[in-house]
This record gives sequence, C-alpha cells and structure tokens, in this order.
Amino acid sequence: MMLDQFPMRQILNEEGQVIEGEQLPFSIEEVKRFYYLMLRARMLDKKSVNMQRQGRIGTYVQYEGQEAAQVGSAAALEDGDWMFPTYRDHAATLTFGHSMRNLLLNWRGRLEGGLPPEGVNIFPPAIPIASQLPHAAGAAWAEKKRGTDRVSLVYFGDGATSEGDFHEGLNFASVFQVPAVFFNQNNGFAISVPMEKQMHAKTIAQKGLGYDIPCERVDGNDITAVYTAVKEAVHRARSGGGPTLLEAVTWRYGAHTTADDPTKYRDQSESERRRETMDPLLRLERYLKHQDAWKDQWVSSLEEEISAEIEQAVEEMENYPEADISQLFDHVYDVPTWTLQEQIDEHLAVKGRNG
Amino acid sequence: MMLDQFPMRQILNEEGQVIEGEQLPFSIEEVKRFYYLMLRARMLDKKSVNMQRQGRIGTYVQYEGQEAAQVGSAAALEDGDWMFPTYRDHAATLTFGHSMRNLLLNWRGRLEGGLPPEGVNIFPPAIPIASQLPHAAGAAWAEKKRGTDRVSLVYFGDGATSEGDFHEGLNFASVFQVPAVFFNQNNGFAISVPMEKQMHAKTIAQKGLGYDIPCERVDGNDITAVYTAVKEAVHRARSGGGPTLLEAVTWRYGAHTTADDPTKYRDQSESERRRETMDPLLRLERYLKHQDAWKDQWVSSLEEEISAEIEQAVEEMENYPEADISQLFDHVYDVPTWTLQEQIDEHLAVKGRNG
Amino acid sequence: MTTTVETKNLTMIQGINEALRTKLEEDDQVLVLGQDVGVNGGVFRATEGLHEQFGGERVIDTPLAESGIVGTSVGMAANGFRPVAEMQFLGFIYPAFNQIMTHVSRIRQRSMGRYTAPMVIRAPFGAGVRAPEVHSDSVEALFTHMPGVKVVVPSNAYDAKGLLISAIEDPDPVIFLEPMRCYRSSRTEVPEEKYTVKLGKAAVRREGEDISVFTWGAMTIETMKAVEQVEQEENITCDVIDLRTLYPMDKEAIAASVQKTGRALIVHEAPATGGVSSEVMAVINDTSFLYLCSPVERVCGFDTPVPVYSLENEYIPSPEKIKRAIRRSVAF
Amino acid sequence: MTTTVETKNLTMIQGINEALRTKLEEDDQVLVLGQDVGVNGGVFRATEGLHEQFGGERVIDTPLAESGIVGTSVGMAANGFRPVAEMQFLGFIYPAFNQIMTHVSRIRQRSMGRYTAPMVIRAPFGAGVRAPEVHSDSVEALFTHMPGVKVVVPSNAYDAKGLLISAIEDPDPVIFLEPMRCYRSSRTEVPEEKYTVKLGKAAVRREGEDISVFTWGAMTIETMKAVEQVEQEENITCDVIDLRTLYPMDKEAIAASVQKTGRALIVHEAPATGGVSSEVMAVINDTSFLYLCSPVERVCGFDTPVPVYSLENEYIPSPEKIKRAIRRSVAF
Ligand SMILES: Cc1ncc(C[n+]2csc(CCOP(=O)(O)OP(=O)(O)O)c2C)c(N)n1
Ligand SMILES: Cc1ncc(C[n+]2csc(CCOP(=O)(O)OP(=O)(O)O)c2C)c(N)n1
Ligand SMILES: [Mg+2]
Ligand SMILES: [Mg+2]
Repeated sequence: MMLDQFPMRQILNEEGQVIEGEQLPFSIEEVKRFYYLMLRARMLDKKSVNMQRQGRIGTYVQYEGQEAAQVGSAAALEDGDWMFPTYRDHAATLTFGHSMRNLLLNWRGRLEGGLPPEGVNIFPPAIPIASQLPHAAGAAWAEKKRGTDRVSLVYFGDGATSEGDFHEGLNFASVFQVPAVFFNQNNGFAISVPMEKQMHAKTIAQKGLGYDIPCERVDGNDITAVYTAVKEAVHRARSGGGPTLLEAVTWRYGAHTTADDPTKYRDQSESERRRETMDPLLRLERYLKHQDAWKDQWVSSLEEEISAEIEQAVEEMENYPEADISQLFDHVYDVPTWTLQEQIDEHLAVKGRNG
Repeated sequence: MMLDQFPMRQILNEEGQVIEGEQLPFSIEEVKRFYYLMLRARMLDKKSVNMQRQGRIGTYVQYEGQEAAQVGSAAALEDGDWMFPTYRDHAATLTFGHSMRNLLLNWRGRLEGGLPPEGVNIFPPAIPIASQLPHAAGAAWAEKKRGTDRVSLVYFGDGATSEGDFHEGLNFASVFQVPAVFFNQNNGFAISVPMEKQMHAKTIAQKGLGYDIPCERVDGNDITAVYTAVKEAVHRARSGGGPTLLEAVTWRYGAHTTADDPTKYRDQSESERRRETMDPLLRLERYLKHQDAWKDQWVSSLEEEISAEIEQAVEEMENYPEADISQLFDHVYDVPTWTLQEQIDEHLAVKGRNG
Repeated sequence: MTTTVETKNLTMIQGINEALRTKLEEDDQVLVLGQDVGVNGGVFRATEGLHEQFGGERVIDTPLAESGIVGTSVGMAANGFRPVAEMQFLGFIYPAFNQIMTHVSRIRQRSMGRYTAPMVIRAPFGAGVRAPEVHSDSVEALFTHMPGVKVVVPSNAYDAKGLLISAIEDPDPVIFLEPMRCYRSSRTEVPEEKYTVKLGKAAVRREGEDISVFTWGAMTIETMKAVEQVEQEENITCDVIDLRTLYPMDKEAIAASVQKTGRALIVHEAPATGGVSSEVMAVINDTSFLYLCSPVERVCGFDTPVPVYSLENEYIPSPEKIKRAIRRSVAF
Repeated sequence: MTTTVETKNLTMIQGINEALRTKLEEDDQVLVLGQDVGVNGGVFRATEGLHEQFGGERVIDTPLAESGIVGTSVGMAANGFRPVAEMQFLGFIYPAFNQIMTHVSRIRQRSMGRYTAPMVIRAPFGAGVRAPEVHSDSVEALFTHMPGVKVVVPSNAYDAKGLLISAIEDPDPVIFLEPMRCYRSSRTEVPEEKYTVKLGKAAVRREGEDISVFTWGAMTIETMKAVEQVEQEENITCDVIDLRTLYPMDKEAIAASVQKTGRALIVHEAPATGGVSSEVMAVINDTSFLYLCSPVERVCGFDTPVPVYSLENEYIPSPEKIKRAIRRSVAF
C-alpha cells in the first residue's frame, strides 16, 4: 500500500527525458553545473579507491552511485546552514564547501578530516549510526531560538532508520517544529543486510507518518528531483514549516567499504546493470544530449580541471605534516586535567629517552 | 488528517448504548463478568491509595480510570501467553492471574511484587520506560521459533512512545513478524507532560504505519471495544499474522503516583467531568440498566465478595515475613561471586556484632 | 575590612534551584530542559518557578527520551547554547549513554575544538529515599572513566549552588550528580548572591589524626555519624574529606591527608568492585605509598543492584560497617 | 596413559567460530544474532559458514539496532533460548547500555530466579587495527562494575574457544570481549573437540621473580615483548598473568604472584583513570599489602578517547613504557 502512497518522485527518467506532467526547472547551465559537481565527486571517489589500493590512504568508504542524492541535496543548502554527514557523505560535504584536502586526510586517520573550513558548518561525520539525527534537531532548534532562517540537513542510511536515535531525533524535531531536513539515502543495504531484513516497511518515507511531518520519496539518482525536493523542504523549514523526512532511493555500486566484499551477500551484476540504466551522471548526459548541449570536449575539459584540483589536494594531503602527538591530548578538555597532564609528561619522558 | 484515518473504535458509547452499525458480541453474563473484573481492580486501587495514605504501603501508582483498557486487554489473553506490564498495570496483571498479595507486596518494596504464580508468564513490571517492548518481541519470537501459538502482550504509556526502545521493539517485531500485541494506554500524560508536548502526531496508532503493521485506535474506556480489538490482534498474532499496535485512549483520574500533585500541571476538574461521562464502570452500569440487567443487590454482593478477597490479601501482605537479607544477595548470580561472598561475610559479621 | 553577605538557610534542592535561576538570569544562552522540568517544576522541585519566570523557550518540557534530550543538547551546545539537561533519575541516564560517551565527551576533540559541548547533565541519584528499582543507582564510576567529561557530586546546599554555577560556566561538559537523600535532609547558610565553588577541590569536613576517610554525596551523612561515634567511643580521630569532584579528583587533598594519618578508608554506596573507591586507592598508591601503615579500607555497596526499598537500609553502608573498617585499619 | 587429542593450528577468530559451531551443533537453544552475522559471516568472519550450516532461524541477521538486539535477546533468553548476540564493535554497545544494565544483569534477581538471561554478548574491541573513531574503544570497566554479569577477555585461539563455550554454557550473562588485534595475529594449537576453559581463572604466561605484570587481551602482546626485553637487557624477570576473566577476577592468582615478587604492574589500553587496573590494585591492597615493596605501577591508555588511527600507536601502551614502569618499580 505504502508504495502507492509514496511514489518515487522523478523529473528526469532513466533515459534523461523529462517525465510527463513535470517540468524541468533548470536551465542548461544549471544542469551542467549539476553534472560538474557530480563528476567532481565521482572522480574524487575513484581516485580515493585507487589510492586505497595503493596503500596511500587507509580503509575508504565509497559513495559511487549516490552522487545525485548527495550533491543534489547539498546544493540546495545556503551558506550558514548546517550539515550533519555520515562517513559515506563526502560528495555532500565536498559540495557544501568542505576542503578536499581535509576529506582526504580523513582516510589517513587524521582529525583534520572532521574539520571544515572556517564558517562552513559541517559536523565531523557521525560514526555511531543515527546518533547525528538528534544533533541536527538540536542545531536547528538553536537557530529557531535565535530567530534566524538557517536550517540543518542531516544524512543517514536505510540501516540507520532502525536505531532508537532515528526515532528520537525525528520526534524531537517534530515536537519543537525545528527547521531540519532529514535526508535518507536508501541504498538498499546496511553493509550486507538488505532493506527487507532491516524493516518490514516498504518505504522509508512512510516512517514520517508517525511524526505527522511531510515526507516524500524521490528518485535518488535523479539530481533534479533530489534538488527540487530538498529545496522545497529547506524552504518550508526556513519559513517555519518544521521538519521534513525525505527518502532518496539510490544504490552504491561498490562495496560497503574497501574492507568489504559485496559478493558475499549480493550479486554485483546488479550494480553493473544499474550503471548502464539509472546512473545519475549518465542520466544528465542523456538529457544534455537530447538538448544538443553535450560536447565531449566540454567533458574532457571538466575532467582535466577536476583532475588538477584532485592532484593538488592529493599532493597537499601527502605533504601534510605528520600528526603531532599533541593532537592526542589537545581538545579533550579545554585544559588538560592533572591526570592527563601526568600521563602526557610520562609519555614525553619515555619518548625523550627512547625515540 | 490522522484523526480521521484512525477513528476511535467504540462499541458502547458513553451512555452505555451500542453505537449504530455495531453489535455487542457479549452476553449479559459476559458483560457482568467484565464489570466484576473492573470493579475488583478498582476496589484494589482504592484500597491501595488508602493504605498508602495510612502509611501501610509506600508510594503507590494509581490506575483508576484505566480499568477498561487494562482488564479488557488482559482478559483477551489465554493461559500460557506472555504479559509485559509497567508499574501502572496492576489491573491487567491481576486479571491475568497475578497474586493480589504479591501485587500489594510490590508497594512495600518487596521483590515478591515481581513474582507471578507458577505457570503465569508475567515479567516484573518494567521501570525504565519502554524497555519492555523488545522483551515482548523477544519472548514472542521464541514462541514462534518453537512453533507454539502463544503470544506476548505488552503495555506502555503515551510517554513511552518517545523512547528509542519503542521504535526498536516495534521494528524487530515487524521484521520477524512475531506474535506480539503492542498495547498502548494513552492516558494523555507522562507525569506532567501532555500528549501535545510528547509528540506532534495526533494519534499513537499512526505510529504503526512506519512498520507496516496493523494499527488501530480504540476507546480505552469501553471494555467491550478494547477486548474485541485485542482479541482480534491476538488472534492474528496466533495465526501467524504478526504484530499489531493498538492505542487505547483513556485517562487517569488521579495523580501520576501518590507522590505527584496533578494540580501543578492540569485542571483536575477534567477528571471529575470524565468520571461522570466516560467512566468505564459507569458505562457498563448504564448498559446493564438499559438491558434491565442491573440489580443494586448484585453489585453489593460483588463488593462484599471483593472486599473480602482484598482484606484477605491485605492481611497476608501485612503478615508476610519481613524481607530476609538473603534476598539482597540471592539471584544476582546463579552462585555468588567471591567478591560478593566476601561482602556478605563482612556484612553478616557486622550484624552479628552489632545487631 | 568586613563584608556582610546576605544568606538564606536552604535545603540542597533550593540551592540547586538558585543556581539555575542565577544562571538563567545572567546568561541568555543557558537553557534548562528535561522531563517535567517545566510546568511541573521537576519531580523533586529543582526547577520550581523557573518556567513561570523564564518561559517555555528557556525552561523546556521535553519528550520522554533521554538520548533525544542529550543528543539535541549536543546540537544546541555546538550551536551556541548552554543546555542544562535533567535526567529524571541517574538510573535513567543509560538510554543516553551512547550520546554522552561518543558525542558529549568527544565533540571538542573530534572537531579539533571547533565545536564544544559546554553542557551540564544533572541527575538525582543514590539510595535511601525508598524509590523503586533502578531509581537509586549510583553509577558515578561510569563517568569518571569517560575522558572528556567532569563529574561533580555536592553534599549540601552551599556546595550545590556554588558547584552547579561552576559547572554551568565550565567550558567542558559536566555530569552533576545530586544525592537525593541530601535534597531536604539538612539546611545550610547559602549566600543570596552569586558565588562559585571551584571544580576539582575537595572539602575537609572534619580533622583528625588517625585515619583519612574519603567520601562524597549522601555517604558524608553515614560517615560523619560513624566518625563522631568512634571518636567518642574509642578516641579515634578522623580526617573526613568530601571529594565533591570525582573527576578530576583532588589529588593534593588526598595525599595531604593520607600522608598525615597514614591510613585511609573510602566510603561510597556504589558496588565495591570497579567503584570510584578503587581510583582513590590508586591515587593513594601513586602519591603516598610509603606513608601507609595499613591496607586501604573500603566500605561500599555490595556487588548487587541497589535492592528494592525494603532492603535498602541493609544495602547502604552503615555507620557500624564504617566503624568496623576504621577500627580494623587502626588496629592493623 | 596417554590420550591423543586432534588439534588444529588456528587463529583466534577461527577459535571463536569453532566455539559457536560447537554450541550450535550441540544445543538447539543456542542462537547467534547480530548485524551481518548471517549471510555475510560477520565483518570479521567470526560467524563464517554458520548461516549456511544452521540456517537463518538460528544464525540471524538483525536490524541495525543494538538495544533491539539485546532487548529481544533478553525476551528470548527468559523464554528458553541461549542467544549469543554480537555487537559489531564494542564501541557500538553503548546504545544497548540500558538493556544490559537494567535487564540483562538484573532479570534473574528482579524475578527471584524465575527468569534468567543466560546469554552472551560478544564484541570485538581495542585499538591497533587502524579502525575509525569509536570502533577501538576499550570499555571493559563499564561491565566489571555491573553486578549480574561476568566479563571475559581471551588473548589467543585456545582460550577463545574454551572460554566462549564456557560463557555460552554459563547460567549468568557474559560480556565476551574479543581483542581485534589478536584475531589473526597469531595461531595456537586448538583441540578439534569440545573443551572448556573455566571462567574466573587467570593464566600464567611467564614466570619470574622480580615483578608481577597483570594484563589481558591484546596487551599481552606488548607486555610479553617488554618483559622479554627487560629480561635480556637488564636481567629482570617477571611473572606475566593474563587475567582472562575480569569479573570475577582471579584473586588467588593475583595474590600468589604479588606475594612471590613483591611488586606489581598492570597494563591495559583503556584510559587509566577508573580502568580495571584500579580494581587489580584494590585486590592487591586487600590481599597482599604487607608484601609490597614498591607502589603498584600501571601503564594504561591516556585519559583521552582512543584517537584516530594516525595516532593510535602513540596511544597504545608501548613496550618502552612498560619497561620503564618495570624498572621504576624494581628500582624503588
Ligand atoms: C551504532 C552502530 N552500530 C553499528 C555500526 C557499524 N556499521 C557501520 S556502517 C553500518 C551500516 C550502515 O548502513 P546504512 O545506515 O544503510 O548506511 P550505508 O552504510 O548504507 O550508507 C554498520 C552496521 C555503527 N557504525 N554504529
Ligand atoms: C527511561 C525512563 N525515564 C524516565 C522515567 C521516569 N518516569 C516514570 S513514569 C514516567 C512517565 C511515563 O508516562 P507514560 O509512558 O505516558 O505512562 P503513564 O505513567 O502515563 O502510565 C516517567 C518520565 C523512567 N521510569 N524511565
Ligand atoms: Mg544503506
Ligand atoms: Mg501516560
């Protein structure tokens, strides 16, 4: 029943055609911009996977296939808004202004990975699943209390909807009608666990019904639909209309992380099939081709530009000074407690003698 | 919107008349039995409140006003089924076969309060709100694995629906399609917090939509509707149809506990109004009167009988041996660990010397 | 020069109420939130009158969800506010454990100082008020072993007000544990005006020569009883140190006292094994090994849950037990 | 008489897999459940092959919800099953803390023995495998201070298999902590057949005269390194005791060793303050005060979260630090 009640909103179909009854509210230039942002994210992802294989970074979390969901949602935010990502949302944080170098440092086990540029409000990626939802509600609540029009956008996966914090976060957000957008990327799997084992519900959108908040299901591989839905939700939030739950239906092509072997639990040919049919970049390519607005040369120049940007970031990452041991102790407390200070002193004494 | 989607199921209206389009599926004798069970629960509640005032028991948790919800649901179970109550559900546990003496001992801070008669499957009342929902799902899951037709019935309040365990319990129950009935008593308040501050949803029933399980709202003061709805849910569970969420809309007349002062947060005249209009016992009285099946003498003989039962239980409770200190140590582990044994020895040595 | 300070004779719960009022008045960023803290004024009346005075935007009744309360507080704190969240009882803090352990305590470090959580989590705790199961748990040790938070336990109205104001002003998150038994058991003269009691400093409650007794919260009551009795009955005199802050502990005060008396006893009501007493022993070991004339004694709760209330008087460390431990130590 | 026992050379993770298989084969009531434990065989392969062999009714992929996993296990355990629940990492046990603290550990007492929770909660833990934040937490102390549960930490394949079988058969709930670093770091000869290693008994890993070193889990690796070095370099010989069960601790083994050597060091990777080391110190204090020639030393993690992995080698107690503490103790 819920599948009917929550149809998957699309503007561009898999063939890159505007579906009947819809209008594409974007100029060719805007579509090209979307393409650029997704390409940038995808190229960074590919580079990262390669670097992991070469041992230049540690275990890495892929997002290939989810670019439309992440880029489209992030692009709908404005400066000053808040973003609460997970470990898989680097396409979103990159789009919202995170530093590419720092995102790469994240995969070297560096604290800088959680540190966005000054003035960009991005929380460090949440590790305990769903724990970031209450934070997003809280940060949005603070904005509401201050009377600003800033909103929170929070990312989480299909698996995350099973945690108590998913429920508590949405409930608080709905009770206090805070300006938060709960953006679910339903990629069908929580590591190896498919959606059917994760929930009895057929959609994630329907979970919003228990909180009496607007909820909608969108094609998470159609960036134009994602952007539009998030923009609407953000607008509602800004203008006092409270929180929204959005489900973006998508797919990760690859493994859960570079440490995971997806063939243990699913047939990877499904990923190949999806690459050829519903890929978010391919879809815009097809659209642009229909519009006669695609030039191979345009793409290669984009690729060049992005490659250069990535190479630069990689270089910065690789030349970045080694983590200083002070990072272990700094910022645990405003000022180290005496126990910690004694431990530091002992540690430095040992190092002084032996290393 | 949800209020329309989840109308409050009633069979008997406040006047004690069968509402149009419904049929009362109970004989006069069965209705009288309901009346008796509710009267018994109410008289025990009143006695308990009095005893608390007299200092004969400690802080007590009233349920007056909620008898139809508790008795009607408990009466729909069968021997061998499982019950997971809260601190407020003594009308339910009493009806399901708990020992009146032990229920009274509960309010003397006695472990026996959590111990039902042999063969009666009632968990000790859950203290951390909503923590019993996963237990009910688990016990039901065990029955399903064994292939029995036993079900779990779990009680919880409106406030409990805000906790993560509410969500996780329902999700597990729905994913594994276990035979559990989630029975919510929506008495409008969690201590002082009214439903509007607890949730943005207008009903609790609608929270079932997120799990794609049957959910229904019933008049929790109409025992005939409660019994019927629970019976249906129990039947569905027994026959492999999985879990159900039921919301029984009710009201507690009194304070949250004898330590609470409800006038701090609500107008208690509302309780008086409800006593006169929608009281669960009054409703059956009116029905029986319409049917010419009410005799004052019948009620007084019931009262006498119940009084005698209660007096007997009170006497047993008051003559019950003091808690033996061994209860502090027994059953923490199967066999006390050495640390605990040393502590016991020291304790007994001190007592031997000084007391 | 003398200054006169206006004081009032207050119970601890009144001291807490005054601290909250003081900070709500002084600092717009301070918020009070939790179950029943608003209209109802708190189940123990800690927040009485605050909702009337400051309104529902600053003194907030929340849904019944501890993780939600703490988790949204993290978001508000990182975004400029100073939430004071109440857990209705410490035994109900467990659903919020993940938020406290992985976010409240770590957000400063995880963000290299960009985001902080200058928040206070208040919770009534401890046995002795005939509360139902779980309500009486004493789990301070869960938090003294959690890097990134501080842990404070007042034992009287004066300390409660001064420590709570310090806690709210502290840049680090503070777990503020209020022994229920002390809420109304006695009164102290408390200045009307604002003052602070420094975190991390113990208080000497009594001075003696023969043994140092370390304790906190409601156990100061049993300890003072026992100590007065051994002094009268057996002429054994004791230092009694109320630690007040359990993390970071007052190392100097512990060392100074043990180095004076040569003997030590720790009294707390949490289960003995793994309790904060072990950490006090560790501090003594580290600072005062050569001064010790006898093994450190501890009188604590059993390795059992706090029992149902019919048995709680058996559970709580009694003056008898404390005296026995003092005698054993002195006679060693 | 000699008996030949068939053995295999196994990693710890294989030992764990064998224990689970043994009990699943032997006892219909045993269930294995958790995130990714079924079709995928567990993120560390602890449950590899079990889903194929025993089917989805006994080896169960659950939703991503730790409280739900533990809470439903309580219901199943009280209703006759013996669940072995996996927390994917110990750092993700926190959402289940309420269920463990108020139900797993208490249902036996709360029901006067009517309902019990003979269940095992398994969790990989500890630093050293370059895992992301939170994944590497060592919070054994949260559970040694929790009456009603036992806490076990194997350090090799033989112990892992024997202890896990004991844990599953134990009538009490057991928190079974598996040091990730030991999963594949070495192999041990492990009997093919069923055997048990008794809970509550420590193992002497090395014998010496000068100092007793107590440790567990992955820290046995650093400790053995350090101890071999001080022996070679400085002719200091050490008792090394792998505690294996942290609650209840092996008092006799601790006392016997300290009473022999007169000195003690505890090594663990959890933060020092409030760590299980303090409780070992308490046991030494209680049993062996007069034997001690120097203060008990501890080499532990800092009072900080386990850092991101670029810094974890700085965090983990190093052989250097252990050696320094040994020298300091011996030179005292
Ligand atoms: C509380 C908690 N439990 C378990 C884990 C381990 N874990 C990491 S990712 C993951 C699956 C998450 O699935 P989903 O929410 O669908 O997000 P996706 O990874 O698909 O983006 C799990 C179980 C965790 N990080 N936190
Ligand atoms: C986890 C937890 N938090 C707080 C409490 C304190 N408490 C006891 S009853 C109650 C209100 C419960 O309200 P509701 O679920 O509506 O049930 P009712 O009491 O109305 O029957 C609260 C907050 C608790 N017992 N457990
Ligand atoms: Mg997913
Ligand atoms: Mg209620």
